[in-house]
Amino acid sequence: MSLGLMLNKLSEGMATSVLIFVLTLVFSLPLGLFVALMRMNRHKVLQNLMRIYISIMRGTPLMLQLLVVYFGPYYIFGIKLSPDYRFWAVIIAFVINYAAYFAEIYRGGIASVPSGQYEAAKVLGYSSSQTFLKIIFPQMVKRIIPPITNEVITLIKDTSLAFAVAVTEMFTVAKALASAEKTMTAYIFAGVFYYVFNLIVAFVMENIEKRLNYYRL
Amino acid sequence: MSLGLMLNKLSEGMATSVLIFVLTLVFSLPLGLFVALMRMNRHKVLQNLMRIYISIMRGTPLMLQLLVVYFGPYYIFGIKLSPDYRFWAVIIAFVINYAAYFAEIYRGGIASVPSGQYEAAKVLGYSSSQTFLKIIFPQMVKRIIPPITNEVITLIKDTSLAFAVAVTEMFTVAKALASAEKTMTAYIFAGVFYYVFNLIVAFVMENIEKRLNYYRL
Amino acid sequence: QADGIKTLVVGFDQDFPPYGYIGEDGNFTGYDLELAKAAADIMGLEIVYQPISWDSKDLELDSGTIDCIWNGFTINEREDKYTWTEAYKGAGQVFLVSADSDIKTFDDLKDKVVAVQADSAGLYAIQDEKNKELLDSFKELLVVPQYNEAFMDLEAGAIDAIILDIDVAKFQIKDKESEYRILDEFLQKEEYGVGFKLGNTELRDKVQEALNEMAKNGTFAKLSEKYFGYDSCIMAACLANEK
Amino acid sequence: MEIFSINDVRKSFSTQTDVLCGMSLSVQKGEVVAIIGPSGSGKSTLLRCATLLETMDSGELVYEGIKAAWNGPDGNVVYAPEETLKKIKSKFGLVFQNFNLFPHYSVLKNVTDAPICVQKRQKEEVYEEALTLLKKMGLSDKADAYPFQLSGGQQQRVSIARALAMNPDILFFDEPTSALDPELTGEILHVIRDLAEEKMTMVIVTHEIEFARIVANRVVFMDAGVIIEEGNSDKIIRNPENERTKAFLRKLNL
Amino acid sequence: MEIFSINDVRKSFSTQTDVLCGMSLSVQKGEVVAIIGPSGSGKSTLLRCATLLETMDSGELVYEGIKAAWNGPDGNVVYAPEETLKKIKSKFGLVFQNFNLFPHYSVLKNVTDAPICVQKRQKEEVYEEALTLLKKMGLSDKADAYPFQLSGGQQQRVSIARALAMNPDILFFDEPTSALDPELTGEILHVIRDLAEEKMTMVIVTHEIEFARIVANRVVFMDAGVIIEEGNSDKIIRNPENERTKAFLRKLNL
Ligand SMILES: Nc1ncnc2c1ncn2[C@@H]1O[C@H](COP(=O)(O)OP(=O)(O)OP(=O)(O)O)[C@@H](O)[C@H]1O
Ligand SMILES: Nc1ncnc2c1ncn2[C@@H]1O[C@H](COP(=O)(O)OP(=O)(O)OP(=O)(O)O)[C@@H](O)[C@H]1O
Ligand SMILES: [Mg+2]
Ligand SMILES: [Mg+2]
Repeated sequence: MSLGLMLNKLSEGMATSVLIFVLTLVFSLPLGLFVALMRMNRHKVLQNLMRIYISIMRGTPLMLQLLVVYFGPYYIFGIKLSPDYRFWAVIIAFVINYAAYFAEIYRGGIASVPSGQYEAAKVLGYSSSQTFLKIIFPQMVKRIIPPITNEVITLIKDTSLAFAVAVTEMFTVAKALASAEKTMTAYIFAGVFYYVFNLIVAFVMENIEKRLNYYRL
Repeated sequence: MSLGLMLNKLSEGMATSVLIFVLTLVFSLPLGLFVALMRMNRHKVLQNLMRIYISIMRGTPLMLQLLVVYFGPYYIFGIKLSPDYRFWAVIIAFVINYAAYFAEIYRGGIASVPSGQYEAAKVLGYSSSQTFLKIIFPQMVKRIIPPITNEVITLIKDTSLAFAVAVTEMFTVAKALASAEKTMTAYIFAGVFYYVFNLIVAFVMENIEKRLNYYRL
Repeated sequence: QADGIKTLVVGFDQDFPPYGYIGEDGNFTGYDLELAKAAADIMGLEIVYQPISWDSKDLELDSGTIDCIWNGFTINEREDKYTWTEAYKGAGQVFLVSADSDIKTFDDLKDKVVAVQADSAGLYAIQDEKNKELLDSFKELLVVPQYNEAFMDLEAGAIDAIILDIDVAKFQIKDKESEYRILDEFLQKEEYGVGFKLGNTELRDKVQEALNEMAKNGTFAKLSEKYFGYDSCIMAACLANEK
Repeated sequence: MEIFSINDVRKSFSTQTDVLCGMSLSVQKGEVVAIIGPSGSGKSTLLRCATLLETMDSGELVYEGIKAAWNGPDGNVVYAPEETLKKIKSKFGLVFQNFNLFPHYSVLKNVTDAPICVQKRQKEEVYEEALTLLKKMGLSDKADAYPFQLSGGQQQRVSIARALAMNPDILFFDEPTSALDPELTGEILHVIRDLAEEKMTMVIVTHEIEFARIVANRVVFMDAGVIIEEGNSDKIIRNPENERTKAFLRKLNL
Repeated sequence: MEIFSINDVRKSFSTQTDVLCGMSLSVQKGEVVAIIGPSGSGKSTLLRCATLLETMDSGELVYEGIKAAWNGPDGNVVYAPEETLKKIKSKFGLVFQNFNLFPHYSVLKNVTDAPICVQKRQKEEVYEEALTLLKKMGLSDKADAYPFQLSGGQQQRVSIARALAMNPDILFFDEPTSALDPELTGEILHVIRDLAEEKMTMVIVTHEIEFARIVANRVVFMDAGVIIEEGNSDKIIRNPENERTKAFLRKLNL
C-alpha cells in the first residue's frame, strides 16, 4: 500500500477521533459542572442520586457503558438500531462518563475556594448562580487546570474504545493497517498523531494556566 | 463449566489485578510527588526534563509503554527476557505512567496553597523539605482528594491492560470465560468485582476527605 | 440496515488477514470478504462490510446490526451457538517455532513455554480434554492478546512456540521463511463456516444456496487459489465438482 | 424609624458555647452605633448573625419592620422565605474584618461589579461613583491593581469602598480601621461622618475607642455575648457606670 | 552591638516602582524601633526584605555582622550562600500583618511545632513554655482550637505567640495590634515591654502612635519608601521637626 493511501486512511480515522474528542468535551465539561453542583446541593436526594451516578460511571468500564448505550435500546426496548446511531452512542457514552470524572474535579476545586469568598458575595447580594459564575467558578478554574488536563489527555486515548461499537477511529485503522501490511509504519504514524494531539492539548492547557496567573490566591 | 470452577478461575485473576493496583499505588503516589517537586523546581533543566517525562507518559498509550518496558531490554540491549519479568514490567510501566498523572494533580494542589503559608514557614526557619512535608503537603492533600480518586479509579480499570504483555488479570480471565461459554455470567461477575472494588476505593477516599474536614481553609 | 432483504451486512474482524483486512487499495478485502461479495451478487443483495470489535460479535449479531459473521470463523466447539452454513474451508491449528529451534515433534514441547492468542480456536484446541497430556507437558501456556506480541516474544526468546491457525501462520511468515518453521503435525483440524444468529435459518439457507452456486461456477476454486495457492474448499458441492 | 433590630439572640458553636447569650440591639434610622468589647466577646458573631452569614440558635431579626427570623413555636429559630431574605439582603452592607476581596477582580471591578450585576445600575454611573470613592480612599492609582498587589491598609480601604458602592440602608463595619494608619483612620472617619450626615445608618465594631466616641451617637459595650452597658457615646466612654466597662476602658491609657 | 542593618535598599514591583528608594535602618541590641508612616509607604515591604521574603533590587542586609546580601560589582544585589542564610534565618522572627497561621494545626501545634522541629528543642519544655505564652495572651482555653474557629484578635495573638516561641534575637512585628482591642493591646504591650526588659531587640510597624511612643526607644517615620525623620520616640512623636511628620501626626487627634 502506498504511503499516501495509508495516510489518507489514517486521516479518516483521525477525523473521527478528533470529532469524538471535541464533542465529548463540549458536552461533558458543562454537564460535569451541573453534576458537581447537584452533588454539592443541600437536598440529600439529589446529592445521593449524583453520588450513585458518579459511582456507576466511574465504577464500571467505559467500554461496558458504550455497549449498554449502543445495544441497550435493542435489548431493553426492542428498538431496531440504525447504523447512524453507532456514532451518537459513542458520544453519549463518552459524555456521561467524562462528566462524572469532571464533576469530581470541579467539586474538589469548588471546595478549596475559601468560605470568605462566598460570604462576601452573599452580603453583596449576588444570587447563588451569580456567586458561582462570577466569583467561585473563575477561582476554581485556576485550581483545577492540571487535573482537568489529565482527564482530557486520557480522553484522547480513550477515543480508541469507540471501536467497541464498531466506530472505526484512528487507532483501529492503524491496527488494521499494521496487521494487513505486517509493518509498524501505521502504528508509528498513529503514535505521532496521538503524541502531537497530546502536545497540543498540553500546550493549550498550560497557556490557560499561565493566563490565569495574573492574580494570586 | 461449574460456577465454582469459574469463580475459582476469576479469583486468581482478581488476585493479580489487586496486586497490580496496590503495587502501582504504593510506588507511583510517592514517585509522582517527587516528579511534581522537580517539575516545580527552579532549575530549568530539571523542570523541562520532568515536563518531557510527563508529556511522554501522558502522551503515549499505556499499552505502548507496557510493550516498551517489557520488550525494550531485548530489542535495545539484547537481554533475553525471563518469564518472571512480565509481571514486573507491568508494575514498572504502571508506576511510571501513573506517577506522571499524579504529579500533575499534586502540582495543581501545591499551587493552590496560598503563598502566605510558605512565607510563614520560611520565616519560622522550616527547611524546604519540612515546609513541604509539614505545612504544604497536608493542606494540598485536602484539595486533591477528588482528582486523585478519579485516577485511582481509572487505575482499577487500567489493570486490564496488563494483558498486553500476557499477564492475565481479572478482565482477561472473564473475557476468555465469557467467549468460551458464550454466556455473560463471567462478565457479570467481573462487573460486580470492579464495581465493588470501586465502591471500596470511593468509600475510603470519601472517608479521608471527611477526616480532613476538621479544619477549614 | 442489516435485514438480509436488500443488503447483506457482513461482520468481520479487520485485523485478520488473509480472511478480512485492508487491501493494497485501502479497501476491505480478503478471502472471506470476496466470497461474501460473490454470494451477495448471486442473491441480488447489496454487500456491506462492517468491521466489528471481536468482543462484541455476539451483541452485534443478536441485535441485528450485522447479518452474519464471515471471517475464518471456526465451527468446532461453537456448533450449537450459531446457525451455520456448511463448512467451506478446512484449516487447523499448528505450532510455529524459530527456524533454529530444536523442537521437531510434540514430544520436544515438554517444559517449553507456548503462546496462544486469547479467545482463539487454538486456545480452545489446546485446552480440549484430548490434548490434556500435551498441555500438561508444557512449562507454561501463555495467553497473549495478539499474535504480533507472540512473534515479538518468540524473537526475544521469552517463549518457544506459538499455536496458531495454519493459514495465519503461513501468511505471517511469508517472506520470512528462513526465520520460522511450522511443525508438521496438526494440533487440531477444524472447519470454517459462516455464522448466523441462532435460528436465522432463512438467510442461512439463501447464503448456502449461493455458496453451492459458487462451488459450481468455480468462484471458490479461483479465490482459494488466489489466497492460499490451492483449492481449500471442503463443501460437498466443491468435492462433488472435483469428482 | 427602626431600621434594624436583633432580639434575644443566642448562638453557640460546637466548640464554644454561648458566644451570644440573649443579647438585643436596635438601631434607628440615621443612628451610628459603635460596638466595643474585648476580643472574643462575640462582636463579629453578632454582625454575622445580623447579616445572615450565621444562623442564630434562637432570637428575632428585623429589618425596617420586615422579619428576617423569629422564634418558632418549638423554640427553634425560623427564617423568612428566600424571597423575603433577598429583599432584606439589599438593605444592608458589611465590611469584613479580613476584607475578603475577590482576588481575580481588579480593585475597580471589586467595587463596581455588585452595583452593576446585582443592582443593575448604569455602568457609567457606577464607574464614576466608584472612581470618586476610590479617590476619597486615596486609591486612585490602584484602580487597575489586583488585591495581591495591595498593602494591608489598601486592601481594607478597597473593601470599605466595595460596601459603600452598594448604597445600603444600613452598613455594618467589622473593625474598619484595624489596618489603617491614623492619617487614613482620620479619612475613613470623614467618610463615615459624611455618610452619617447623609443619614446613613451604621453599626461599627471597633477597637479604637476615640474613633467610636467621635463617630458614634451610641456606644454598646459587649462582653461574653451580652451587652454590659450602652448609651450616649461620650457618656459611656468618659463616665462608664459598669465596673467591667470601667476596667476595659482604663486600659486605654496605656 | 548592631544586630541588624539594612542599607540603601531599593525595591520596585512591576506594577509599582520605587516602593523602597534607598533607605537604611540599623538596629542595636536591645533596641525597640517603631516604624510608622502612611499606608503604602513601604513598611511591610521593608520588613519583607529584611526577613528575606522579598529580594531587594539593590542594597545591603547585615545580621550581627554577617552579611546576608550586598551589592555586587555589576550593581545587582548578591545574596549569601544558602548555608549562611539559614544561619541568619534563625536570628529573626516575624509576626505577619495577616497572621498566616497554619490552618491544619491546632493553636498549640502552631506555636510549638517550629521550636520542636526546627530548633530541635525538648518537647516538654516547649509545650510548657507555649502554654505559658498562650496564657499570657489570654488563649489558654483555645489551645486545641483550629484557626478557623478563632476571632480575628485571637488569631493575631496566636501568631504573636508563634513568633515569640522561637526566641529570636530580633523580632519584626507587622502591625501586631491591628486586630486587638485596647485591653489586649495593653497586654501585648506588657509582653513586648517584658521582652524589651529581657533585652529582646524588636522592630515594630504600627499605626498606634501611642503604642509606638510607649514601647519604642526610637521611632522611624517612613513615607514613600524613604525615612523622613527618626529619633527618640518621645521627641519624634511630641516634637517632630519635619513638616510631613507633623502633618501625619496631627491627624492623630481626630
Ligand atoms: N466558626 C467558629 N467555630 C467555633 N468557635 C467560633 C467560631 N467563630 C467564632 N468562634 C468563637 O466565638 C467567640 C466569639 O468570636 P467573635 O469572632 O465573635 O469575637 P470578636 O468579639 O469579634 O473578637 P475580635 O475582637 O478578636 O475579633 C470566640 O471565642 C471564638 O473563638
Ligand atoms: N506584590 C506586590 N506587587 C505589586 N505592588 C506591591 C506588592 N506588594 C506591595 N506593593 C505595593 O507597594 C507599596 C508598599 O506596600 P507595603 O505593603 O509595603 O505598604 P505598607 O507601608 O505596609 O502599608 P500598610 O500600612 O497599608 O500595610 C504599595 O503601594 C503596594 O501597593
Ligand atoms: Mg471579630
Ligand atoms: Mg503593611
